Amino acid sequence: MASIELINLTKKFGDLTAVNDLNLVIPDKEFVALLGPSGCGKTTTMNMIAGIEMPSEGSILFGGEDMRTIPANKRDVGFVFQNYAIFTHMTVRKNLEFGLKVRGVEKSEIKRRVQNMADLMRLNDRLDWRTSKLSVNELQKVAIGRSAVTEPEIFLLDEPLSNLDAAFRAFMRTELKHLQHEFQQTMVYVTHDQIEAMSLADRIAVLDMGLLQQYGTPNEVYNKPHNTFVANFMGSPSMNLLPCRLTNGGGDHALDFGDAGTSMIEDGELMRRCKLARNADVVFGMRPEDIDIQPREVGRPGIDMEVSFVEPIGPRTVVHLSAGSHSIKVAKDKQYPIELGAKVKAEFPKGRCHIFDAESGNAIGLE
Amino acid sequence: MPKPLHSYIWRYALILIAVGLALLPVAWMATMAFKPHTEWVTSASDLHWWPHQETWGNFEYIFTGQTEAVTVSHERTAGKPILASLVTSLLGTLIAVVAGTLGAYAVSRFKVGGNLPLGVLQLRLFPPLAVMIPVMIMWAFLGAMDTWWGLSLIYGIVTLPFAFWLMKTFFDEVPREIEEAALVEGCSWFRVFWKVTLPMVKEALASTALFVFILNWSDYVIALLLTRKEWVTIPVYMNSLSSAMSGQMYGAKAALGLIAALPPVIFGIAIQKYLVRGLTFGALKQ
Amino acid sequence: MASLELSGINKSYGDTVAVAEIDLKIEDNEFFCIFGPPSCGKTTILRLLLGLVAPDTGEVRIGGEVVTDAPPKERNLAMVFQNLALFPHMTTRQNLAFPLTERKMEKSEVEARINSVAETLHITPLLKKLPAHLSGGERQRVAIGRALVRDPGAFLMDEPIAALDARLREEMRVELKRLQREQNHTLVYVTHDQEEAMSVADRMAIFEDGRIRQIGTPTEIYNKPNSRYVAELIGSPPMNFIDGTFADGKFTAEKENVIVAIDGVSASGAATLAIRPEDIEIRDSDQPGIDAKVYEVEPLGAFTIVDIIIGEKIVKVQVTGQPDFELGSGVRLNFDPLNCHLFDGVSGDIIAHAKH
Amino acid sequence: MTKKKKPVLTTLEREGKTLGLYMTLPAQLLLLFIVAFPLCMQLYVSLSWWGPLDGVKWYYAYESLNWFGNYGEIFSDAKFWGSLGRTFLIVAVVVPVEFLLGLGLAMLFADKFPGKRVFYSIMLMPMMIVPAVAGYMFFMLFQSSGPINDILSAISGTKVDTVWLADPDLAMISVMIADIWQWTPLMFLILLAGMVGVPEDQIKAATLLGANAWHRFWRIVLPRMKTVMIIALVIRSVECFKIFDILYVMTGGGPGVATKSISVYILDLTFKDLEWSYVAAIGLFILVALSLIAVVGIYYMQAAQKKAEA
Amino acid sequence: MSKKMKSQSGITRRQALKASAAGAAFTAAAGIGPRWLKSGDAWAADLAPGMTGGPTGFAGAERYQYDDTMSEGRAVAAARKLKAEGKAPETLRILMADGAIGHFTNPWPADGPTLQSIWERETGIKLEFFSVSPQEQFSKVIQDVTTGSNAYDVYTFGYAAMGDLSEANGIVPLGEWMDKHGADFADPERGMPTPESYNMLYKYGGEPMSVCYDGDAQVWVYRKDLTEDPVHKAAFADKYGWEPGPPRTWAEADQLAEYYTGRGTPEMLGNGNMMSAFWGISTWYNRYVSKDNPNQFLFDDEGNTLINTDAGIAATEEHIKSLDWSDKGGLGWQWSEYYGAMAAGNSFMLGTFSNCPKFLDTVNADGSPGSAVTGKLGSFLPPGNQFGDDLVRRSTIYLGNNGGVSSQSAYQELAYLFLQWSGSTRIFSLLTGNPGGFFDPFQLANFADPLVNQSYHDYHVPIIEGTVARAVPTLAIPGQFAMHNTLSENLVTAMTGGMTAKEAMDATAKSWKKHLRKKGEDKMIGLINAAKSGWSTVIDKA
Repeated sequence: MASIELINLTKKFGDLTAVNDLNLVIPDKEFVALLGPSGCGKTTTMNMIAGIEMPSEGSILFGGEDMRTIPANKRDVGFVFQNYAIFTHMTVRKNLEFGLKVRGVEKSEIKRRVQNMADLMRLNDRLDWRTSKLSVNELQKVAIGRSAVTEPEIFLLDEPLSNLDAAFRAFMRTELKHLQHEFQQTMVYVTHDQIEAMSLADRIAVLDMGLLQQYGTPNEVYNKPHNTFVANFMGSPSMNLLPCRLTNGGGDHALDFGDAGTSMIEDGELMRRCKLARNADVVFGMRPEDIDIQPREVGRPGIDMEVSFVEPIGPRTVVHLSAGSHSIKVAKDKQYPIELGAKVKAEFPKGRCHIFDAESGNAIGLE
Repeated sequence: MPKPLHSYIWRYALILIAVGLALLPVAWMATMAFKPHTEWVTSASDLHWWPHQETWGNFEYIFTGQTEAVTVSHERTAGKPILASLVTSLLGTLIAVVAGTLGAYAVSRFKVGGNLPLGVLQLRLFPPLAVMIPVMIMWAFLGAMDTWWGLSLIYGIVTLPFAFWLMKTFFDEVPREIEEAALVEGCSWFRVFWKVTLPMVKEALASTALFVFILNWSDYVIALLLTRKEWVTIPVYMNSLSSAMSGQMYGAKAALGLIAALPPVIFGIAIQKYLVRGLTFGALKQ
Repeated sequence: MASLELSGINKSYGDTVAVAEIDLKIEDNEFFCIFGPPSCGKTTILRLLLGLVAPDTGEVRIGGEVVTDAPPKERNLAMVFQNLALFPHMTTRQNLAFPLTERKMEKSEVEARINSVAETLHITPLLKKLPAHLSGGERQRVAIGRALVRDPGAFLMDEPIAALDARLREEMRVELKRLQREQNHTLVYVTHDQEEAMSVADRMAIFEDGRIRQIGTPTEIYNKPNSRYVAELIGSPPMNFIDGTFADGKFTAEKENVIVAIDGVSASGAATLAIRPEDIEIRDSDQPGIDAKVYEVEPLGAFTIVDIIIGEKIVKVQVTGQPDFELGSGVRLNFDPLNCHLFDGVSGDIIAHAKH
Repeated sequence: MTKKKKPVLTTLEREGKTLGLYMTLPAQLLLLFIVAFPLCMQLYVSLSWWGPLDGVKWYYAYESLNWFGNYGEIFSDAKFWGSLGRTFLIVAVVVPVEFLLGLGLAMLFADKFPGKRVFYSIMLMPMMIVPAVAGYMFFMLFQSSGPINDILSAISGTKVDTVWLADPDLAMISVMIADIWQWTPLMFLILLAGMVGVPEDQIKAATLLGANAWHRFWRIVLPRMKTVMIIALVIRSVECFKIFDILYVMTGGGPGVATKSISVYILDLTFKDLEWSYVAAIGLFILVALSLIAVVGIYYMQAAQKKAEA
Repeated sequence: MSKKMKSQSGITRRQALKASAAGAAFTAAAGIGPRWLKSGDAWAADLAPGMTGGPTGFAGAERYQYDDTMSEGRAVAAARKLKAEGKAPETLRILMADGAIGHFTNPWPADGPTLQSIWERETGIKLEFFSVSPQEQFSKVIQDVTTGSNAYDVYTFGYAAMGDLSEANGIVPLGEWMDKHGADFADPERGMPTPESYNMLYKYGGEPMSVCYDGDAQVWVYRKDLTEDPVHKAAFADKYGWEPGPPRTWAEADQLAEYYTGRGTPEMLGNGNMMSAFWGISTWYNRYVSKDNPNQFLFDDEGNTLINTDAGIAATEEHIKSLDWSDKGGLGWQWSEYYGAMAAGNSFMLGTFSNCPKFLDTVNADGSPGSAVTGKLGSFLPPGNQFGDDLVRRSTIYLGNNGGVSSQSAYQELAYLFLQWSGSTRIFSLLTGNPGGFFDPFQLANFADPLVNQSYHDYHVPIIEGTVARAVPTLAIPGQFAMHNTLSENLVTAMTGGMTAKEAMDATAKSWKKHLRKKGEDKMIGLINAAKSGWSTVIDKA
């Protein structure tokens, strides 16, 4: 059993609080991603799980057992560093053997395991090379193999794919996910790239300034962001967030976008949530791929805007619309024929709008 | 990974011993510098670790040649040797740093100078005494013997390797793009060196100068060979302080030793972080 | 503004070839992008244009005039380096003033220009600060300001926004594009991020080991890659390739039991079928199509990538929205011949483009 | 087409090369000034019996030409080989001891602890003392009624008044102690830099793979410090071979020839025996020997480097 | 066997030396003319009738005054003439051993003028003294010669260095000026007793090259009180069969040394002789030269070394053996520390420069004893060896101080005149008596002078005379400095167990042969044999 529980975990460096009262349960055999911008405390959290850093407050349990007194080298945890931390003065074989040798594993067992790992990682003909001659991709494989060979119950990865070239990164994402399913290890994966988090993780913990913003499955975090930070951080291009005021012209609520005019609300779910809003200043959120570009007709819920920029990015085209001080992005698939300056109406998607309290940034009316 | 408590105690004990041993000789000289003439040599039984009556007599002696304790006739006071040490060290440093910096930049940036780097390093390999005869003859021939410029020139040459290699490592760390950015704006190479690269390594230049100054200030053998009377430096003068008549003038020499030891220690600690790079000719950076 | 032209250019350092047989003409006011993996000669091109490095053979023309051996000053080009190369010991104002003072421009003119550039790039409050006290984005804007301030013939930029974080990169590339369009400068932009290249470039050149593999507009290159190398490079998630043979109008790959008929193609022999993940259609297991199993599912919010195994080959399929597939379940794939490209199995050159 | 031709340079690059040559001029001149002319003079003088007391200028040395008489004499000069042997003895004892003490201290200072900066500065201080002054310090310490005997008496309880500097063996030991005191900090400084230079991540990786403190040191830190150790030993040995200041001030090479190093021997030949031509010969002999060792050393280091990369 | 020097209660070795030299304040202010130089000829009135110059202001001053017919008078007159002709410098620069400058700057007798003031008032030419320690004296002169820095007009150096400096053209011949100005150095009544001793101390290669300032014959002093002590008398007599007293042979001297080692409170050492590097050579020479009748030379007439014969090896073994009865720490001492040990009562006997009693057997101004041995000293002629009923007693003249004129000086004649004035018998007698410096009497006039007797004590002066008559020169050929260094280094190495006596002597001999070869063998042999004439031939009766 290798579930990981973080209870009121806090870490202070002088007066900087890197991790602030983090409570998280990583169930056994699950692949959890710690996602957030640089400096949000994700690596510090991982270091504390690994035992490299000591928590200022709170505790860490592995399968219910408190890890406070157990040093890093006794926690039986696999760890892959962003820059691989390969022992450059040793050959590939010696790197793979290191973990087993220091634990005093018996010679023949070491030979067997290393051979299996070399086959799995297709590193057989590289075993006796000096690591300084390996390519970046091969270094990555040795780094993972070196930890995997000790067959730890828990595997921690610190942005392992960020230095790889695009093609190999996509391949490795699939392989990593598949390895995790096969070996059924509890995996914690630190990254700042929301695409990697979405594609790999069973659950994503979004962190910012040391605080847990949201913890849920990729789709939950993507579809039901708890606040403007998560909304903005997930998705590429990011969600459009338009600050506006709730006005209840004639009983029903309407969204007043100031210099971009006001727009009625037809969507029942959105209306329900707007009623729960405590104060009038809100932030209205729409995903770029959910927005429809329609000709300007009166009565349709949306904002009259003008095309300010077009970005063709192969499989998709990102159309930039602007009105007054507001500007939004709309993602269309394939080549979307539209001229610069065209006057259009951005139509609000049914049932896929988000509303946040302007002051606290928290979502309004989520179950 | 917090260490168990007992290893802290062990660590502190050993460090305190090491620090004690490092300070003992300096402490003994410092206390001796303030001991009056009578306490210089005491019988072995009651050694005066601390001067019973502190006195500035020793300092007074080396600067004026007179003090109530010792009246041995003495040719000159310590004032001139201190001036000699200062002048020759500073000038030597100037020569080494200027020649070293220019050479280092040329080699680092333009890959010219062929044998210069190795040639300069080889200079450091030989015991000064092995090459001193011809230099002594040449210095006599040029009338440079016992002159401030003669000694400064040799100091400049002997510490050139340090200045050269130290500055080369600093220049290697300056990103090429910054210089190319200036070139693109039409700067001539020298203006790039003068207005862009040099200001960026100002602090390193100062540290190199201090490092070279310490080396010149600490020299004994070259000054012993190339000076006679006028421009004798502190170490040479200090060694001549003991005379047959007065025997070892412990107090006076200790006072002078203290004065000689202060500048290098102060400067040394100031440039602590460049010491490794300096002493290994840039082979190793902290 | 000026057009830039490199004709018959070769440059090598000792026996390592930096760039070879370069013939490139960048039109006036064009946002031209140079794209390729790290160390494929991109930066050498810029240094050749700037005059920091001389070509072994060939000529460099700016605005039609030969400048092959002219010093950088006479070429009136401005460069923004990858590490921005701001003068660390000078304030922002001094950094901006440097190009002007070097040209002996008199005081009042220098002040005027600095203030106008600071205005357009919103860096007026930063004029007194040293580079070390600026954020990544601010430093980047000051570097651009330094290039803008003397109104050069053309701009050269070497991966200027590579060091910024994702969000800021997306905004900065749009701002760069807008700035180029408003000031209508000729801009040569080097990057190894293919999304960035496609979003900003009017035209782009794909480089491999010092040679140009293809020149064209982003959509041209995306839709009609002239070789397997270019196809692999452009597009995220990357294009799928299936090796097999092509004979009398039909492509067959036994292991993956893929058979696709492409009419109007007469080639025969080893060939590689290539199809973009978004062009593959997944059908239920009872429908006609290539028999396959679901290997992995990567939900990405706006769309989902489904990794499908046919034979031992993994094919990535992009599906909009957030469908869920049961791992290992059987499906059928449909390769629409109109969406398939065909490359020569050996040379990797294009045989036939998809006709959609 | 790919014959090895000179790279084509822009005018800018050519200007750079010429400026570069001018900038190396001062350093080249200084090098020439100290190396070229004096070495020729030294060779010329070393082939004769010329001495300062012959009443003629050095360029008349040809009057007493004896070709390789001086060099022949070196091989039969017991005092020369005696002092050379003594110098190597000092290097052979002092450098390893300084190395071990330095390594021990470096291990003590490896991780952070309160007060580290202060102790670190104090530990560096001995190296910065003017060597002649350090020599005088230990001259005072080793007096028969001096503090060292006082400490030893306190420790041993019995009255210790050994005469350190007048006894041949004890004089040698006291000179070594002085040198060790002054130069152990150099070893400490370099080895600590080497130890700290080991990438942080590799140590963490080793820990997470289960390595305890000993494993970490023995398998990660120590192997990576090999080059640093070689640098420290080479630099210290070269400098130690030139030992003069401390030794000359403490014992002047005495008692008798007990602590006479090669440098002191050359100085006595220069000032006491005034045999300048013989000194010139010895000087050249040492230059050639050291250069050979250096060339072999550098060749070996490069070979090791290539082997490491292959 | 390192018998420790017990520091006696209270006063240290340093204080003892200072106390003994209390009478002579070594003034520090060398180099600037004394402030009390009287203007005009006020002092002239005090001169005896007919005298033109000399000291005034104390009883008996007239003995040292002179007129134009005397050596000093002629020198002063000539100096004044040169000054009038503008051929004299503002200041005459003199390099002198640090322990001798006091002769010129220390007023003696107390109420008399200093010699420097006498010269300056009579000639109007200032004197500037540059001090140097005896070990570095020769190197300093040579450096000035070889580097041509022309820092001094007058050099002082050991008489043995005349050869080196003449060959190096560092000093100029003085014969011509001596005749022109009539110096009284070789005057048989007042100056040098025999032409041989004159040649030895003033000439090189037949040409007078310097003026002798210092006799430096090694004279023995001993603790007379201890030999007259009845307890010691009896104990010594029944052990050795003869009454303790001045030893006649080296064997007797060693017996005394052996007996007195460890006696007395605090325990003293029998052999107080100088054994250290540079200074210890004279002690070895003293043992060696009396190993044959009439003399044990250093080289035979064909230039073969004799020091490594059985006689030389025996002398060296005895020299090493004598270390058992001396202070082991002494190997690092200079001459003043040996004096200090004797003054503190830690040594039984000491064979050193003849000025020893001048510093040790003194009385403070307030009548208290100057040192622990005041009034307890006696001296004796050099011990020797018996050959049948001949007793060969030999001492050596080692180091010493001669004045020479620098060949680079622009005022050579004037520099010579200063040497003639200060080296002539009258002024030199006043000079050598002066406890401010360590120059020793050697001229006949000095021995007869009452003031000299007062400083040197009447029991010591006749012994000095006898010793000078029995003294022999040490190596005085070009290259002597290097040859002496080799001898000194090998002796100390042998004494500290680094070599046996035979190995030490063989090594020294080999090195000396090499030096001869380098300098030209036959020329050197000629010089060595010529110098043999200067060796004493006095034979005493057993």
